[in-house]
Order: sequence, then structure tokens, then C-alpha cells
Amino acid sequence: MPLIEYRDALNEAFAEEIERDPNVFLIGEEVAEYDGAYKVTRGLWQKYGDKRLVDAPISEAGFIGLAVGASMLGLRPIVELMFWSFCTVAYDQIINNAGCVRYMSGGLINCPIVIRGPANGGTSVGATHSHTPENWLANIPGLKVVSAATAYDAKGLMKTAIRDNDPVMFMENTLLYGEKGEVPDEEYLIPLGKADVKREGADITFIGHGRAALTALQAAGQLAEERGIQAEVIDLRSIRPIDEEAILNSVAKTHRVVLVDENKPFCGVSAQVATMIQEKIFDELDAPIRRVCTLDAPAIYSPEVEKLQLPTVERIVAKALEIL
Amino acid sequence: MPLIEYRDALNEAFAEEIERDPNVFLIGEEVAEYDGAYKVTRGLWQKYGDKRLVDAPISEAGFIGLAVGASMLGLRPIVELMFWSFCTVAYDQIINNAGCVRYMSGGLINCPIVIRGPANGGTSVGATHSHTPENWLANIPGLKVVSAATAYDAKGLMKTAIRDNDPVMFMENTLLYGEKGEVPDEEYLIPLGKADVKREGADITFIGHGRAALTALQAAGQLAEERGIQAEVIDLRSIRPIDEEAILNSVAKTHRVVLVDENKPFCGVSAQVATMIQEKIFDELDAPIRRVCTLDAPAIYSPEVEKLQLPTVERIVAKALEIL
Amino acid sequence: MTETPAEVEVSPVDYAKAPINASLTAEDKVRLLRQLYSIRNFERVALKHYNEGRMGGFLHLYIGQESVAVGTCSLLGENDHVITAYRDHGHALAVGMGMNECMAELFGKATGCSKGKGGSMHFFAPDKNYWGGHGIVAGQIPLGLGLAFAVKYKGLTGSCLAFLGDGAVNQGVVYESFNIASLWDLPVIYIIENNRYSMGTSLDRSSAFRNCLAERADGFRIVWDIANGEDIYEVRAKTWTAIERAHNESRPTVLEIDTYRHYGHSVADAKHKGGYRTAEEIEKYKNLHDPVLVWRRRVIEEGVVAAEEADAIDKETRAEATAAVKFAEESPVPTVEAVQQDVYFEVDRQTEAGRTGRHFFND
Amino acid sequence: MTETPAEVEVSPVDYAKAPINASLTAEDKVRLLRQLYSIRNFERVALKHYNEGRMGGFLHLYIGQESVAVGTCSLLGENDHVITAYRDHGHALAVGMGMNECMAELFGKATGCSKGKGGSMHFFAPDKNYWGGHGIVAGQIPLGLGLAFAVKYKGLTGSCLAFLGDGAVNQGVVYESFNIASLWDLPVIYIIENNRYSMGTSLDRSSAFRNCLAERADGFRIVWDIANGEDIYEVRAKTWTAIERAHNESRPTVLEIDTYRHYGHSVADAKHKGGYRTAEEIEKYKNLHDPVLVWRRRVIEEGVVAAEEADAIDKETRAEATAAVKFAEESPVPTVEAVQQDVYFEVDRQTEAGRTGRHFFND
Ligand SMILES: Cc1ncc(C[n+]2csc(CCOP(=O)(O)OP(=O)(O)O)c2C)c(N)n1
Ligand SMILES: Cc1ncc(C[n+]2csc(CCOP(=O)(O)OP(=O)(O)O)c2C)c(N)n1
Ligand SMILES: [Mg+2]
Ligand SMILES: [Mg+2]
Repeated sequence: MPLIEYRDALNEAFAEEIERDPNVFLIGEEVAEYDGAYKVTRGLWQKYGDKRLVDAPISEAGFIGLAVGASMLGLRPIVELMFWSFCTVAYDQIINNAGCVRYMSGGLINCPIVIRGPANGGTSVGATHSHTPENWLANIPGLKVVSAATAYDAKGLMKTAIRDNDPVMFMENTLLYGEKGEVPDEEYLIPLGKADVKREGADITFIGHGRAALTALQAAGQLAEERGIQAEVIDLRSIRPIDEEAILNSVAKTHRVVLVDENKPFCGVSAQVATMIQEKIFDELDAPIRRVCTLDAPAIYSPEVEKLQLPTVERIVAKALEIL
Repeated sequence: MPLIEYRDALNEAFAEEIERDPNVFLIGEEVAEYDGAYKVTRGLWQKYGDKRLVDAPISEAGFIGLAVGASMLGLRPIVELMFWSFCTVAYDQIINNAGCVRYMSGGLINCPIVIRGPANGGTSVGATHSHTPENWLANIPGLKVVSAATAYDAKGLMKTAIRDNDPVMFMENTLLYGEKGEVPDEEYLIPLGKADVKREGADITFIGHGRAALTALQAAGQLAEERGIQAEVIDLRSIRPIDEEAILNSVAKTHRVVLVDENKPFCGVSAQVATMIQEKIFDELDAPIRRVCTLDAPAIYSPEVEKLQLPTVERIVAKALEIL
Repeated sequence: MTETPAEVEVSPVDYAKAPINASLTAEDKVRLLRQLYSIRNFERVALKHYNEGRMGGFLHLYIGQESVAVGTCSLLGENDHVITAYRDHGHALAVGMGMNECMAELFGKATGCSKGKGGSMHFFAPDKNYWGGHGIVAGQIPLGLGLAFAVKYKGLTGSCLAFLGDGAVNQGVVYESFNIASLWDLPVIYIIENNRYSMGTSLDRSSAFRNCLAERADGFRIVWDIANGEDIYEVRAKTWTAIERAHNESRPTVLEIDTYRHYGHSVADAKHKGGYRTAEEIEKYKNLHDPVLVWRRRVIEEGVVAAEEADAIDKETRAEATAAVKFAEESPVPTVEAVQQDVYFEVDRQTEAGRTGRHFFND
Repeated sequence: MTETPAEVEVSPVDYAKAPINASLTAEDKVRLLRQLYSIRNFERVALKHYNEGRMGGFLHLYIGQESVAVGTCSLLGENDHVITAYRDHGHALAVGMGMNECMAELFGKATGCSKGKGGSMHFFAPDKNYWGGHGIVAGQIPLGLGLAFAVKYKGLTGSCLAFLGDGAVNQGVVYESFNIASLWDLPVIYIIENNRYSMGTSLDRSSAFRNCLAERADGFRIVWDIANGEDIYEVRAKTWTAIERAHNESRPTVLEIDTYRHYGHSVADAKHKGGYRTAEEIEKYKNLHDPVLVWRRRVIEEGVVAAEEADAIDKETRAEATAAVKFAEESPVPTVEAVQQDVYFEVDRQTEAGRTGRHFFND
């Protein structure tokens, strides 16, 4: 299978869906002529032109609202937020218009929109540019939330998100854009609501999404190598809908859980997962569920230190050992 | 003690703090000449005039940003959001400016602001007007989040919030504004970070904030009366900082917990509390922690049905019985 | 039935002569009168039942502004769309929604236009190009921009009328939308219904402007105009100019229409009379500028309709509203199960996607 | 050292004669030159180290725009405040911040102006009335409004200069702020630094306007003007008019200042040369409109300074920047504990409030 960058996997998803459906277009700041701030859309404007690749002014509320409105009339916009952090200036349009219009209209209106962009810390761009809003958004019934950890997942999930008839908030990661992964030549789709067991193991379950799943994978490798402990690693992939079954099956097998989460801890995604696990299979738990989240403070700039603010292999291993 | 309405308890807090400190002013839509959409500020404009009671245009991002900027220079604004739901149009100013400016400036800047207003469902105003954003906001290190259930709490917490040197997000409730409660004539303050045990009991712990704490109290009454079960009811009062000690003490006593929460369940405040309890005193739990949240959908308009969408006494009792 | 007194100010231009009005048949004009009475009577009846506690939430009455919705919406073609704020009953009826589904919505019934999920502020009829009914002030404005964008994207000749209030002009998204509409040549028509108050705040206390609010469009290179909202001919003439601009040049317009609400901001607005506005002011508008009476007088003067016929229309529409109440009363309340329907398309249809993963989080 | 060629366009008005400029002493003028060189050299040195991978995040260079910050900030009195966006090094140095704390901030050190927590986009010096340094486009604009509000609330005579870019004018909060500033007579001066591009988007692709962006203020009844940013005299004269308006009438101004950035949007901007703008255009600005060289030539022509002295200033400021690098290098990185400091005032001070309840949620 060809080895391609995460960004190019997304790029392929856009190209294929743009070709497949004339209603699909991509809109955002610098997405067309500039090829995208992170070059995720490179080459697409040259290939598909102004109609399908739309450069927008710095008016996130304006163009996200525009996209929601256009989706109500049957278009299928893919909106790039240069950073997901900038959703804060468009929050009303996302939460209330994308999130509630179907409901408030008694199901008469659909909103088949994808909003996407990087949602991560770790690049020393400061607090305002390092939000991880997946928990805020997954809180909203009416929205779907997806997070991709690998090139393969990125492409397959993105294609599904574009075809989905509900609003999908798609979380990418600037630290992963350049990571290569195997992506088949043939078309494939990855369903929303299905987690991916990225590593099997019987001793403990690590659950994460996005880059945190990869950090968990590294920690699992280290535990196996150094101590012979076999951790199972579940990548949620889709946060809402969530694959509860996969989670519970794993916990029923391992009885021990560490949640790895680049969200801030208070009401982070991992808080929901922990709550769900203990609600559903309390008796299977042999130890408290532990969490490794981003250190609870706005993102620090200082590059060396910010690395330690995010979940690290060391912290995951330490937490795992606490409950093993 | 005088019996006064919740709204008037807040009104007293504003009046006292406005008189106490010339830097305190109150700004928002219709807060001055109109006495407030919910009459929480009634009479204050007549008494304190245009300088201290400021009617703002419908520009929440503009005037919340204004208030944050003014607070950086030492003023102590109290900002009314007519509904907390409208924070979505001012989200950037709240999250990034109020929430992060102290941090990003390395502690050089303070932001002693209070943002307040009703944050509740249950009044048939539809999905966009019925958000409960306390979980979104408490997710942000840098913000504090408070929720008042009674007139007494409202006044004491509000005065503390105004004097606090960090940004405090204060959640009120339109369904409670008209509720009367005892409020002493003498000045008093209620610290942030202290929960209130609103009822003692040894069999099970109910934890909630805002109106949910009152619903829990009703449920406790019913359980006691009908079945002789004694539920302890903890009103968080302050969500961030949170009174972990009070929570853990109660759970250590009762070993059973039902969380009552008007938040939507996915990553609601109760998810954080559940996570925290099982993390900290897993071994004290004799049963899974149960939650009674708002039914997971945008707020329905239909008045009869919306009543059932919020946590009800019946649902709380049923959940409690499941684990007793 | 009082007729409008003769001293009503007459516009220097006679917009009745504008081609779009000159071509109106007598039937057309009566239809407009009927629409005006429909809205008026729908709301009068709704108010009565609201005051009896039969509805929840807010009720924002459009009474006094009917000519704006009726005049503008009378011009809409196949690809012309409408979106507005929470004061939305008038636009809903003007685009042709039925009183039954609207009244049932107010009563929170499953037969309501939004299945009882939206309420007064959230009427929708996509089949009639009517996209709501939106509660967040100005939140609908980017949506209207998007409807216009989609019309153009699809290669259709059409437009979107996006209504907002005089208070709503102070939400930033309005200007983000102005810029995009002008920059991309989108066929959107922003209609500012200037009823001079946003809740209890008069225009002068909420907005800084030169001569009028619409003039703010100038800096975004958008053509703007103002119209006297009590005159349907003027409303139609100026809206038609804007629609033609949208259809032929794909350019936006900002049109400010002066109007007045007879009632409070919502029903619960004790200060609307004698508080933030004087009883005299209200009386003046009711007596001299009531758009229903103005149009009634006009069409009677034109000999298009007799006073008795007009009275009959008034009566018929009131009877229709009363019948709608009966329909609403007899309709079922949504079930509790319905609370979690209409959240996700895929779940409602039980598609593969809708059956994969957990979508809802109670228990 | 190339001098600016003679064909530089000369403004029809000689702003050097404006009273605020006529009163400048030779010393003052040299101080302005030194500030220009300070910014230029600070950034040149920073760029070098950034390219060596010694810093994180973005580096948005101000090179080419220095005259704007230097000219405007040279006018500030005790109660005049400044706030800007992420391209903030120039304003920081212009208000008097030291190179050491600024460079250390870029290096992410605990001795940085923001203790290594803010980075390039977030320089702050409240003691110098300098309120940042903000990364969210236009997010600082309501804050600037608030600073002006606070100045007025306190009964002081002052103002706030709130800087934004030509791309930032399309954020809605800008207009919410315009309206409030005009409505409430607030002494805020919006300075649009129009460098003709927002990232890779030219002015014409991002904004619809009549003659200039500032004209958008007109609809909000705000006085506006445009200035040629390469001429410090003009910048000062027009800014001073605005400051006087703020001080004497408590009225806002929108001032658009034309300028140009020599480098890319941030350092990582491969398309800035030959992509969205031509190499010729950049060369033209560098050769004919470089504000450092323009001012240098001007003060040499005026006989205020000799070319050798100017060269010395260039050298000295470069040495200062190099010394600042040394300072930064030798400074400690923040501790991991520092991550959770400066979040809450009350916790940092360990007040009663800071010791009550749990504030942080790791473990
Ligand atoms: C973002 C937001 N802020 C505040 C409100 C509360 N609110 C509802 S209507 C209204 C007044 C709007 O006035 P205007 O735009 O003039 O419309 P009118 O009511 O006169 O039709 C306000 C403040 C809201 N719904 N949304
Ligand atoms: C709300 C928001 N949207 C997008 C960005 C990304 N961004 C940073 S700077 C910039 C361009 C701004 O251009 P302009 O206002 O002209 O300022 P300049 O960079 O030219 O100084 C963009 C799009 C951001 N930081 N914040
Ligand atoms: Mg109005
Ligand atoms: Mg620019």
C-alpha cells in the first residue's frame, strides 16, 4: 500500500468526494490559492477551481453560517477552520445553527456539513490557538465529532463524514499532518461510531482519540518491552457517536483502564468515557479508572515545557503501573 | 430573617457591592432603564444612574470584550447575559480573553469580571435559549464557575464573585428568580469552592448544582417519606473550584451516589464529578454512580414535554432505587 | 371598524405606479388584504390563548408590521428564499404556511409546523422556501447569506430575503455577511425591519449611524435604500428593485423598512406603554399608520373592494384562526420519545450510520 | 547601506510642518530613528535564531511596518493605551519594552515578558500601558474598547490605540466595537495597519469597500482618515488629530495606515514571494518605501543626524539585539510547575479564596 502523509490522505478524500458529488465544495481561509495554511488542500484549487475551493475572508461566523445555510439547501460544504480554536468566534453558528436547526424544524431541515481543521496543542502557538474543543462539541446532541489519528483513518473517516447527512465536526492535528501511513489505492470508508483496536492486549486498556491514541500506543509498546505487560489500545476515532461496545468489551477483558486525553481534564472526553464505563460495567473494574490528560492550564508557549503539558508516555506508564 | 426572592437577593448583592466599590458597575442588555429582562436589576439604575448601570446594544462579544478590557485596567464589571445561552456569540471573548489573558501575560494582567445570567432549560424557549454552559466553561482553566440554587446562596456567592480577582461565570436560573428564601439583613459572603450539604443522610448521596440540587432535595424528601431512605444532598454551589472534600466525605459515608444534572450528559458536570469520585475513592463505592441528566436532545419547546426532559423527581428516585 | 383618518402622510412618490404594482390585478390586491388580516387575526387569537396560559415561552407579536412581510413576500418566485428572526409569524403566513400548523406549533403540539419542537420563534417551511424563525438575534443572517450562495452555486436565478431588526444590526455577523455578500456578488437582500425599538431600547440608544441604519451598507459597497413600511406599494416597489438587482446582477441590497409594533417586545413587556415609549406614540401609530387599515383604505378607495367585503375578510380570517385553535387543541402533545427524534438524520432514518455507535447518552 | 532613491513619492502636504512634528527636537527625531532600528534589528536577529530552530510557534515579522508603531506610539501620554494583534514586536519595543524580556519570551524563557507563556504573539507590559499581543484576529478590538471605556470611567483624559490588520476588519466584533465607541463617545482610536495582505489573500480578495477600509466607519458616525505609513510625520500628524479628538471630545477615530510587510505573513510562508505577490512588488517596497530608510534619509537631509551616526545607531541596536539573545539563552526555561501558575490570581497569591476548593484537575 502506498505510504502517504496524513494531510495527503485528507486531500485525497476531498478530491474523491468533490469529483463524486457536485454539491461538495470546500471553503475556508487560504484553502484555495494558497493551498491551505497547512497544505492540506494543496493542488485542489488548481484542479477544481474557484467554485469548489473557496477562499474566505477572516469571518468564521460569517462563512460557517454561510455553509450551514447552503447545506440546508442541499449543498455539502466542507469548512476548514485554520485552527479548530477559531471556532470560538463562530460558536453560535456551530452550536445553534448547525447543531439545532434540524431539531427546531422538527426534522424538516438537514445540515450535511463537515467542519474540520487541527485541534491540538503541542506546537507552541499559545493558549488561544491550542484548544481541543471536541468535548464542548460532543456535548451537543445534534453534532457528531470525529478525530483521526492516522493517515488511513483520516481518509476513511473524512469520506464518511462528507457523505453523512448530519453535521460532523472533524478534528485533525498539526503534529500529525506530516506523518506517513499506509493508505490503499482502492476506495474505502470508515464508519462513524466504530472504534479501532490499535493494539490488542489482556492486561490493561488504554483509550484515547487522535494523537493521544498514538501516545498510548507508544506507552503500550514500552510496557510490553520493559515489563511484559500487554496493554490493549483503543482509538475512539469517533467521539459522538461513540463505540461503547468496543470499550466495554475491552474493559471486560482487562478490568483496568487508563484514559489518555489531550483535552483539559475538567469535563474532557475522558470524563465521559470514565463515567460511562463505571456506569455500565462497574463490577468488571478491578481498579479506579485513571486519566492522563493535558496538564490543567492554558497551553504554555515555552516549547520544551509544552511537550510535557500534553500526555506523555512517561505519565501513561506511571498511571498504568499505579493500577496494575 | 426576611424572606425575599432570589432575584432580589442578587439585586441586593449588586447594590451593596456597587456602593462598596466605585469600580463595580453592571452592564448588559436592558439592565438599566428597563430594570432587566427578568427584573433582577430593578431599581438600580434609578438609584445609581448611567455610570453604574449600563444599557448595552445587542453586541455580546463587543460588550463582554469591553468589560474584560475594562477589568484589565482595574474596573470590576458585572456583565449580564440576558440568557447564558447568548455566550455563544461572545465565546471567544470569554474563553480566550477573560480565560487566558492572565496566563498569556505571565500573570501581569488580572481579569476581575463576573459574567452572569440565567442558564437553564425548562421555560419553553427552545433549544438555542436553553443551553447550560457550565461544563463548557468549567473546562477552561482560568475561569471559575458558580451556580446558585437559593436566594441565600445567590446573594452570598454573588458578593464573593464580585470581589474575587479572577473571572467568575455565574449561573442563575429563570425558574428560580421568583423563589423566595431567607436572606439575613447582615452582610455575609459564601466562599467559592465550598459545597453546601442541603440535607444530611447516610444511605445515598445526591449531588447537583443549581436547580438540580433542589430537585434532588425533593427526591430525597420523597424517598424518606415513602421508604425511610435517607439521602444526603450536596449542592456544589461552586463548580470550579469544586469542593472535592465535601463530595468524598459524603460518598465515604453513603457509598452510593446519584448525580443530578441539568447539563446534557455527554461531558456534563456530572461526568466530571463521577470521574473524580471513582478516581479518588473507588473502594468506597458499593455501586456504580448513576446520573440523572437532561434528556439528551436539544431543548424541546412543547411545554408539557420539556418538563420531562429535565431531571425529575421520579427519575431520581428510580435511579436511586436501582443502586440501593 | 375605524377607517384610517385622512391626515395620514402621503409619500411624495406614488409607488402604486411602479410597474410591479401597476401590474397587480384587483384579485392580487384583495389577496394582499387577506394576508394582512390573516396575520393580524392569527396573532390576536394567539394572544388571547397565550394570555390564558395555553402556550409556553415567548410570544413576539408582529401586529403593526404586517405590511412588511406581506409586501416583500408577495414578490417571491420559485428560487427566492426567506429567513427571519423570532418575530416570525407574519413571514410564515405571508409565504403561505397554514394557520393550523402554526397555531399547533404555538400550542406545542405534534402537528405543529416544527412538531412542537420549535415554538413561536421557530416556524419553518422549507417546502415554501421559508427557513425560519431564529431566536438568536442576527444568527439567521449568515444562514440567509448561505441560502443565496447555494442559489448561485446551483446556477439558479433567485435570491434570499434575510430579515433582521433594528437592534440586530449591532451583531457583528451582520457585517461579516455584508462583506461576503458584496465581495462574492451574492443575491441576498437584507431587510432591516426598523420598528424603532429593540426590546426596551430605542434606536438612538442602541445604534450610532448617520442618517439611517441601512447606510452602514455603504462602506461595504452595497446598495441600500429605505422604505416607508406602512405603504405596501412602496415596500413592494423597493423590494422588487432589490430582487431584480439580485436576479439580474447577483448583487446584494440592504433595505431598511420603517415600521412599528403595536404591542410590547413580547407579551411580557410591561414597560412598552408609558415606559420606554409613550402611550401617545403608540396611539399615533395605531390610528394613523396601521398597515392593515392603510391598505384597506387604499383598496377601498381604488374601488377594488367594498368595505363590507373587507369586513368579511377580517371575519373569515378570524374564523380561520379560531378554527386553527381548535385544530391545535385537538392535536396530540409530542411523546416523550419524540424528545430524542429529529436530532440526527441518520438515526431517524435508521440508516447504517444511524445504527452504528451510541448517539445518545441517557443511561 | 543604500539610501532611499530620490524617486520616492512625496506627499502633497508636508506633515513635517504640523505642530506636533514642528515641535520635535533633533533628539526626538534621533530617538525615533533609534526605535526604527531597534525593531528592525531585534527582528532580524530573532529571525536568524528562529530559523535555527531555537523558538517555537510562529514568528510574524513587522519589518517594513516599523514607522507605524514608532510614529503612533511616540505620541502616547500617561493615560494612552495600546493593544494590538500577534504582529506585536514593533509596538512592544515602541512603547518602551526592553529587548531582553522580549527576546527571552521568543526563546520561551522564564525571564520573558510573559514568563515564556505567551510567545511571539503575546507580549505584554501593562506598566507601559501595553496590553498585548493577541493571537485571535480582531479579538483584541473589544478589549481596546474596554480600555478606553475604563479611562473614561475613571475620569481620566486618555485614549486607547487599538491596532488591527486589513484582514481583521472582516471580523464582526470590529463593528460591534465601532458602534459602541461611537454611541458612548469612547476615546478609542482604531488603527488599521493596511499592509495589503492577510496571509496569502490580497485586500481585494478579502474585503469589499468603496475607497478604503476606514470608510466603513462612516456608517457608524465615526471620523476616519487614511495615512501613508512610510512617512512618520504623516503618521504622527494624523494620529495626533485622533488623539486630540479622543482627549478633547472623547470621540473615536478610525485611521487606516498604508504600509507593507517585507517578509511573509509568518516565517513559514513560502508563497509570499512570487506566489500571492510578485518579487517586483516586494522589491519596490523595500527599495522605495522602506520606512527605516525613508526616515533615515529624511533626518539626514534635515541635518539632524549624520549618516555615520545613523550607521552607529543601526550597529548599536543590532548589538543590543545580540546581547538580548545572550540574555535569553542564559535564562532558565520555565519549570513544569510553572505550567499551572498564573492561571488564577487567587491561587497564585494563596489567598483564602485560592486555598478553598479544588482548582486544578490533574490527578
Ligand atoms: C444574541 C442575542 N442576544 C440577545 C437576545 C435577546 N433578545 C431577543 S429579541 C431582542 C431585541 C431585538 O430587537 P430588534 O432586532 O430591533 O427586533 P424586534 O424585536 O424589534 O423585532 C433581544 C435583545 C437574543 N435573542 N439573542
Ligand atoms: C479568528 C482567527 N481567524 C484566523 C486566524 C489565522 N490568521 C492569523 S493572522 C491572519 C491574517 C490576518 O491578516 P491581517 O489582519 O491583514 O494582519 P497582518 O497579518 O497583515 O498583520 C489569519 C487568517 C486567527 N489567528 N484568528
Ligand atoms: Mg426592533
Ligand atoms: Mg494585513
